Amino acid sequence: MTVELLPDLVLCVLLLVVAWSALFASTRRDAMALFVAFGMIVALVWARLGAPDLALAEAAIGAGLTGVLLLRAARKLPVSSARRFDYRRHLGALTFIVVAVSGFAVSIILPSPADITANNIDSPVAAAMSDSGVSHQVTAVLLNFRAWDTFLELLVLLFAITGLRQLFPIEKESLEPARTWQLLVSWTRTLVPLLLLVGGYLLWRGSSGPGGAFQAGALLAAGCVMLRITGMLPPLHWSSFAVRGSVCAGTLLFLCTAVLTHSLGAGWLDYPEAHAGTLILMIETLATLSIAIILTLLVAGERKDLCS
Amino acid sequence: MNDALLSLVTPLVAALIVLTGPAMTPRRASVVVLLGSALSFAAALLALQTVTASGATQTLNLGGWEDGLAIRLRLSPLSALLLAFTALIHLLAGLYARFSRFASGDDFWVLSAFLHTALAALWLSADLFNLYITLELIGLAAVAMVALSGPKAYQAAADYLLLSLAASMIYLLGVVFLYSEYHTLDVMQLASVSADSARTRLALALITAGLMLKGALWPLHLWLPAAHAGAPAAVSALLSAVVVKGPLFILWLVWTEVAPADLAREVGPMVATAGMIALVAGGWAAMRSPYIKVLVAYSTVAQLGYALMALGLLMSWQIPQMHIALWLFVIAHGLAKASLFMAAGEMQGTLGTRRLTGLRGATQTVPIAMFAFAVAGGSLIGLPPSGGFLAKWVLLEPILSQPQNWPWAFGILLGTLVSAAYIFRVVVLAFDRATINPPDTRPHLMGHWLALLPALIVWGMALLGEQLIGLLAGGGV
Amino acid sequence: MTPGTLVDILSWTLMAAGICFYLTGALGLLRFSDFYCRLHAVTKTDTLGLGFLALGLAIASGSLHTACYIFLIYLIAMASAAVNGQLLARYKLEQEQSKDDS
Amino acid sequence: MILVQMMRWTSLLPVLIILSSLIPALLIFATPENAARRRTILNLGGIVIKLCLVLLMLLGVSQGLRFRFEVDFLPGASLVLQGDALSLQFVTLSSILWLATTIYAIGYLQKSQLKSRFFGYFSLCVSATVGIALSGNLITFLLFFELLTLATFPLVVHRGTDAALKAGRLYLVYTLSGGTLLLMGVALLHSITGTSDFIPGGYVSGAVEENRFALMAAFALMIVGLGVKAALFPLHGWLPRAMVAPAPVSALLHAVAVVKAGAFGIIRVVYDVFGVETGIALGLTPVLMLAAAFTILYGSIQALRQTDIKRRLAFSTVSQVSYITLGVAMAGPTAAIGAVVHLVHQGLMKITLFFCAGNMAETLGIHRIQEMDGLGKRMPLTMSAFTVGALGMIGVPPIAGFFSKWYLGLGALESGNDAMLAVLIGSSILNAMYFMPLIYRGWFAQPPTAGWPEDNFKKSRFETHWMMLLPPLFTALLSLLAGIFAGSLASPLGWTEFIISQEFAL
Amino acid sequence: MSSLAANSIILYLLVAVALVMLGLYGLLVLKDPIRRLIAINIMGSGTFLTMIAFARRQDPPDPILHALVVTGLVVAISATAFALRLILAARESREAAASGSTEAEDE
Repeated sequence: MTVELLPDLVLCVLLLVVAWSALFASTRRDAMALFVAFGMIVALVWARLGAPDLALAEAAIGAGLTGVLLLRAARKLPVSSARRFDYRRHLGALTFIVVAVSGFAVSIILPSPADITANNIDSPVAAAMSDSGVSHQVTAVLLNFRAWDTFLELLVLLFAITGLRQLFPIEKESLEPARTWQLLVSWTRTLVPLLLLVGGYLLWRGSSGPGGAFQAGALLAAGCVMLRITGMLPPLHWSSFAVRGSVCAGTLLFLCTAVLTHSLGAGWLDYPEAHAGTLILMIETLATLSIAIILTLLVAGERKDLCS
Repeated sequence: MNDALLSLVTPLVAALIVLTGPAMTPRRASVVVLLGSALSFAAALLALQTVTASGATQTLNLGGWEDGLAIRLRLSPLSALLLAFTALIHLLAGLYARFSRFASGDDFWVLSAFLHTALAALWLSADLFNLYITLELIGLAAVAMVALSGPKAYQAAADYLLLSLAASMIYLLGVVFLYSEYHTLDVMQLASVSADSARTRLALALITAGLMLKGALWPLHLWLPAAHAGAPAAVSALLSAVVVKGPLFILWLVWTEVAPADLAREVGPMVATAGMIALVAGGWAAMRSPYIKVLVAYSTVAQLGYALMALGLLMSWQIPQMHIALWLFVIAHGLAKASLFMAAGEMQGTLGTRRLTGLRGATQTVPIAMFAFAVAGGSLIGLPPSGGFLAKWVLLEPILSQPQNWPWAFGILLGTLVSAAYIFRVVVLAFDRATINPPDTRPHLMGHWLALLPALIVWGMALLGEQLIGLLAGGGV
Repeated sequence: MTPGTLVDILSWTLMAAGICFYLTGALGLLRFSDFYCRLHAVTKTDTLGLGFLALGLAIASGSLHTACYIFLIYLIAMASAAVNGQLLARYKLEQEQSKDDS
Repeated sequence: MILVQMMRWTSLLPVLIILSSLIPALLIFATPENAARRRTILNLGGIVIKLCLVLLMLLGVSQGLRFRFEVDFLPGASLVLQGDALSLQFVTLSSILWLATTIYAIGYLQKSQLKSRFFGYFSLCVSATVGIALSGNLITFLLFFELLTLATFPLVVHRGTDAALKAGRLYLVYTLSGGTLLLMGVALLHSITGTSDFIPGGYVSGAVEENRFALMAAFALMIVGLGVKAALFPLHGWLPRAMVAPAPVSALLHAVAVVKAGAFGIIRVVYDVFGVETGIALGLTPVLMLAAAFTILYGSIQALRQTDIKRRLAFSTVSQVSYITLGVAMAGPTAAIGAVVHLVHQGLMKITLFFCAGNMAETLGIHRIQEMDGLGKRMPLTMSAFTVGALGMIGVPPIAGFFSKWYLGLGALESGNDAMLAVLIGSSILNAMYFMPLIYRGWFAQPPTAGWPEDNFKKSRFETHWMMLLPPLFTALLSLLAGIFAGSLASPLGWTEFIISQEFAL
Repeated sequence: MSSLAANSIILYLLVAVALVMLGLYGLLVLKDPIRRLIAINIMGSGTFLTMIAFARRQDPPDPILHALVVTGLVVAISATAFALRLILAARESREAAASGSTEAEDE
């Protein structure tokens, strides 16, 4: 029994230790670095728990882009002095967690561990897969059964970027121009095509296997961020229609399909059987484009991108 | 149902037009967004009319899939009324922002249209995870709007966003525990299947904690004054009038439909007591705050106490009057608070001071804004014939019918006195003729009159009190 | 000694070697005082460790298809480790030079 | 439903009476400060229209017509305006006195600023008072009761000095908490018996058996809520301090509108909501009687101790208004006549006294009683009006005050509580003790050798501005006529007998 | 990859709850906004871990929960990015306001 549980145990201990130190690290930069490591371990745990889509997404979004965000923030922040080891805080945290987890275990798990892990009802998704237009269940749920969630999802990204535009009120002298090393430029030149290739593959693969709009978008965003940082990509001026158009492309298309399916088809977001697959692919492509641009602006957007 | 979705989509289309439109100056953006709000208001009224005529709540499975799978939208008389209410508040706040000098930055229009869409999505949704995303949308839009008023509000906006994210995570955890037991996220299916088990209790506790933190309900309200006071006038009007009511709607939805009845009856008194304490604590804090907009923000916390008490009593007694009282409060408070914040913003801008002492002699320097403040304050206190009085009357009726419930009536009495205290604290200062604080700039009358408009509407609510009560009597299901 | 157990023994030994190299790398990271030594320790040993690990896994997987996958992954990992090492060292050097002359 | 009623003039009239002072109020708010002529026209026009409408209604009621207007407001409780005999008496009283006070106020505020704001709130307050008089059920009464508080507050703090603001805050604390208690009482009663119109004899008798305790609680809440405005003993604190307001404000508000609204409310609650029998059955009226009696004595004793004229008049109002509560609480027909007629007489006499006090303060700067020596020589007309008012308050015939005290005494004997007769006599003696010195100083003492503190209006033909002199004389004459022609039907006493005959169905 | 043994799902559930509680504690105790943001992200990972652990109770794992986690992830990244930029802007405006004073150490 324990041998079979060993890998999970190792991962869990690793997860908790890294999370703990990410929170209570001595300096702020250590905390950020450890949090990126935490993101990687979470991706591993999810892969272990049989969720390849999520492992991909977590690695690309959670560890990748959040890592870039944090490290760019670290560059702007002054080096904070190391905090003395505060055993009181650690003790408090330990008791808080032990009490909560044991309470949860006693009240929820112990009385009936069986029905916690019972898998009596198989999800209705399998039955409705036949006329969903795609063969991979997660993508079917995301883009067909719960398409309204994904539409609001794209809105969340749109809200975030509109919100970000408020944070550059005053014309400040921009950071000193990042002098780029030739090594970095050549490395970007090799890596970005690869990212584009993998992103495209993930997008196409989404309909039949793990992958999809969000993971592909994240990878493309990573590529754009590298280009943007090394200065090879000119600033994405918000005033140009291309940038604004692509930012709203995903939402606009989703909205049009919703309205069209209502007026012409059977009902809101009720895709016609024959074209469900192609419609989903179209929506996914434009969604990937929007996600890539928005994530790039979120991570590497400066005043000259967003406000000029 | 189509009108309701039209009322949801119109502001979104307006926002997208403003975002992608060529050479979109703030003036042109305001016209597009105001048109969007007006259209959305008309569509909401149409939806209200159809749903009350047919009498039954309409549901729509998005995408045509069967119940367990698809996200289900629901249009009940209550949600139609809330749609109309949100559109009206956005119209009023938009008009005010359009003509007043102190309203907001230029991106106000896109964000207010987005906020309107998110709220409409929340009122219509009957799926717990979908409600999580709409909560997140509202949180992001609200934070972005608080940040509109420049760098001095960033700290408050950051705290607001952090707490709102934490609250959403706690809410999501609760939803997941419910899903793990009943395998459905749809509110109506949950209503028929939910039982009183340990996991359901934990889930409901988590959901309630998350929503109370997000909706600034009493014990978890500390982030609200800084955020609402820091925001520009039109934004704080929107925040206090409508945004804070989203989590309250979900709390009501969860405790009256998803939770089993006897569990709700057990928790009811606690919620009502929290409401009563909120009434007094919020009022006491408002009385002691030296800043105008912080006073108005704390009065939001206090007035939410009324709504919380109505919800608590609805849960423990399961009678329709409490349902009517709860939603009358929400609407009356929304309109009154919108006018109060706009008037406070105008006075603060014209007299050039954030402190209360700067209001001396306001009846001479900024008469119309002060009149708007007093009239809106009158509805908050619940003076007849205002909307606040209507709601308080409907709340008092069932409480006073049995002597053993009279302590709640005492709570309401205390709440009324406390709210009278902090409203008239401002009004009395305004009548001071000895040391008048001269205005910095010439008062901009258009802004003052627009600040007065919602207050007059809330006082006119008494005329259509019967229809409102008849509409809400359907029990909201 | 059936071929199966031979493959197992071989892959396990290779993986064990890989893990040893990782351990030495980690030890180097902790023990060395200077930035450049620690950087040196980490990049060198991790790449080598990864190589052994990849080889062991490729043999254990038994199918050529996955072996090629693993080899491709190894290539990219090696390239990125080398570039990162270079960039970190160069950045550190420039920081020290700017500190000396300022 | 509303439109149908608009057709019939009998239901339109009550609304018109209220609008006749509401619309001028809004127009006056809008008139600029210097348009004095337009403001005066609006004021006087409003009064004349209102008086004609009231006259029309008086004729209608005496011929037995019913005036009723209804618009639905709350579930089970609609806003009702109706003109029955009792409400008409109060409406006529407040309209006539509003005429006198407006003329007085125009003269009084000649040189001060913010006149538009003052007269706007002034007519708003009168429309609230008329609304209280015409209200047909408890909900409408509560509505106008709260509006009266909001309309009178700006008048109390009109001067805007710190003292005025302090008095205003105190006024608000008392009246708003009173209003909330009244709201609780009305809501409690509504939950027990539902809201029906005011019916002579009350509509609560049916529910006495099972929720006896709740009815007593409702009665107590309502009486305390109304008691604040009727200045019953523990709740009277705001009245003396509100004297800091300008003279016309203290004249109309604290002699007629606010205080009388409280007393009128008590009359409505005891007679038309609970009814006399239920009042006795629940054992409530004796408690009220004791409170009223104590307030009468307390008010008179406090008045004795005051040195400032207006504060002495304020405390005398506190005790005089409790005469009305006393009469109502004694639950006999004659006592009721005494109470209701005292409502009118006290209004006429007290307003005369306030006008004269205002004249003295404005013309000669006299505020304290010692400064009144030899006033008769300098301002004979004002002093004679003051004397008529003071003697009337003491109860000297033929001035109106005597009749109400006479009926109250008779009622006390008739309903068997002789102690109340002793209280009435005691308070009359106290009245004499605190009014006689003023009259003596005015007529018989020597004017101050160093001259009066101020001496303006020297150039005007009369002793002071004619618009400040005419109203006190007019009201003094009225109180005399009300006394002399007490027997005829046209007088307040005659009309009260008509009311009480309906009330007690004799 | 058959459905994991029951008690490994329980193990992951316990760890997930521990992560949520750790994040909540961090949010309550820490004062530095960036660390509080990290705490919230840890809480988010904990919640998503519960979802995936519950999804793992059946074979193949429940796709609805996986879709929810994907949606949750994107919400988390956009909110975190906006929160981080907001915190940095707040810090800059505070420093601009208190320009010249030593960098207030708000650990």
